[in-house]
Amino acid sequence: MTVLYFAWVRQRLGTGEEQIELPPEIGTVRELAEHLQSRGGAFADVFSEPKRLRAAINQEHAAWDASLQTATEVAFFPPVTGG
Amino acid sequence: MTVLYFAWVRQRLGTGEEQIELPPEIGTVRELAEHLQSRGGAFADVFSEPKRLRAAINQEHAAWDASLQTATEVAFFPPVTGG
Amino acid sequence: MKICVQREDFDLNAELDALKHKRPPVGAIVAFTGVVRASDTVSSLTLEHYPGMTEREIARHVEYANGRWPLFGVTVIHRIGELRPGDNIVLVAVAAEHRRAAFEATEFLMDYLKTQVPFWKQEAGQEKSQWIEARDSDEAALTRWHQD
Amino acid sequence: MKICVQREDFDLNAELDALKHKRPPVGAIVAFTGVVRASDTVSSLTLEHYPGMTEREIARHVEYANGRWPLFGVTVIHRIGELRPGDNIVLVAVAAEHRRAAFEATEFLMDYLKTQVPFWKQEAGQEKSQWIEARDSDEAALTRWHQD
Repeated sequence: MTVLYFAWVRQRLGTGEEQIELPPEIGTVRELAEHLQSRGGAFADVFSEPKRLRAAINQEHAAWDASLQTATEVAFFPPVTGG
Repeated sequence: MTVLYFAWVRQRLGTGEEQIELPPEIGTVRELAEHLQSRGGAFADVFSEPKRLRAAINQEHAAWDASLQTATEVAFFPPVTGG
Repeated sequence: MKICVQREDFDLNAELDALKHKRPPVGAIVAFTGVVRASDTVSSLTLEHYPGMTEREIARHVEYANGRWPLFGVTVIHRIGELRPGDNIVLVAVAAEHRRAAFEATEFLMDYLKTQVPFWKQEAGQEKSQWIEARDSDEAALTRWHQD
Repeated sequence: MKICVQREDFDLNAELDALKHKRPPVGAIVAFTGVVRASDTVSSLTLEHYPGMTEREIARHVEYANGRWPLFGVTVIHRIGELRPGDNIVLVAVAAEHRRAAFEATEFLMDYLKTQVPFWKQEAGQEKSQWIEARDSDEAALTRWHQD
């Protein structure tokens, strides 16, 4: 599965994209975020405040408890500020 | 006093502007309209339906019973259709 | 405030550029453009106006809008004379810091331009001309701007 | 519908001309232009986006707007990369027969562009850069579009 990071999430993690082999016990966006947080370092920082983050599954906005069953691409980013 | 006519009012009267010596008994827009209507012909036609007309005094919208006391320019025209 | 009643067309890029450089710094510009609708039966549209009153009425509504919303610049250009299908008729452009004020003021100015400013449209078809009738829905649109 | 995410500036005259010639015949075009605000402390603004999702999200909202209002044409152009004070950021232009639908759909699209489409702005000052925070008022603006 591809995981993408944007804006300050990308900057603080030092990467915009990675490939992840999803452990079988991870079924939702929240569980993936907790998994990433458990890596420590910048990941622990960024994912310690899920309220400041938004997520998308396959390029569509996704809630924190959305299922990853059909996910091939997941993204984490701050609330958007375009327009 | 200058009296101006616009759009179909001007077209049907065959004139866009005239100078009128106001008879002393005419004090309001309505009385002026009735005075013009009394001329007969196209004037009788146009001023027989005051609901289809609007008026201005000194280049400001005026109600039918507005006073002509300070009027130097009065205009009659249909409801506006610009924009 | 820039108010023009003119025969010539307008250049949207130039008008927006002029509004952009107002102080305080502009973040949002809303521009309404009215266009002569193409039609099988109408070959041209002629706009008549009441010189003097037209400009005064527009200025009055722009001043009111400036008092009601925090606007940084307003441009109103209304064309007169004979226009063809597809031609521009009117531009109302409003610059502000944020979009909401610019949207509301532009809509307000269009609603008053349609119902209060002395312009009249005459359509010419292949055989005859007719004056366009005022629309009740334009008059009704004003009620949303009435304040308590 | 025309949707572009691009580094280049846009030409308002050309975009409006393209919208004008849609069928059925257009009578009203509303164009919103967002501009980088001039400021003493900000020297540039950099726009990042999520390629692919951005275009999909915009298309989704334009399709919704097309279903809700009788629109004849919609153009959305959003710039990315580094922009300077006074530069255009975004154009949303909507063509319709009458003005009300065009105003509402333009405002609707801007409200969703601000809160749903994955763009992020970073301001660069003389010493440091910072990511712009989302505004609660933008989120709150969405409630007016919710239907029963």
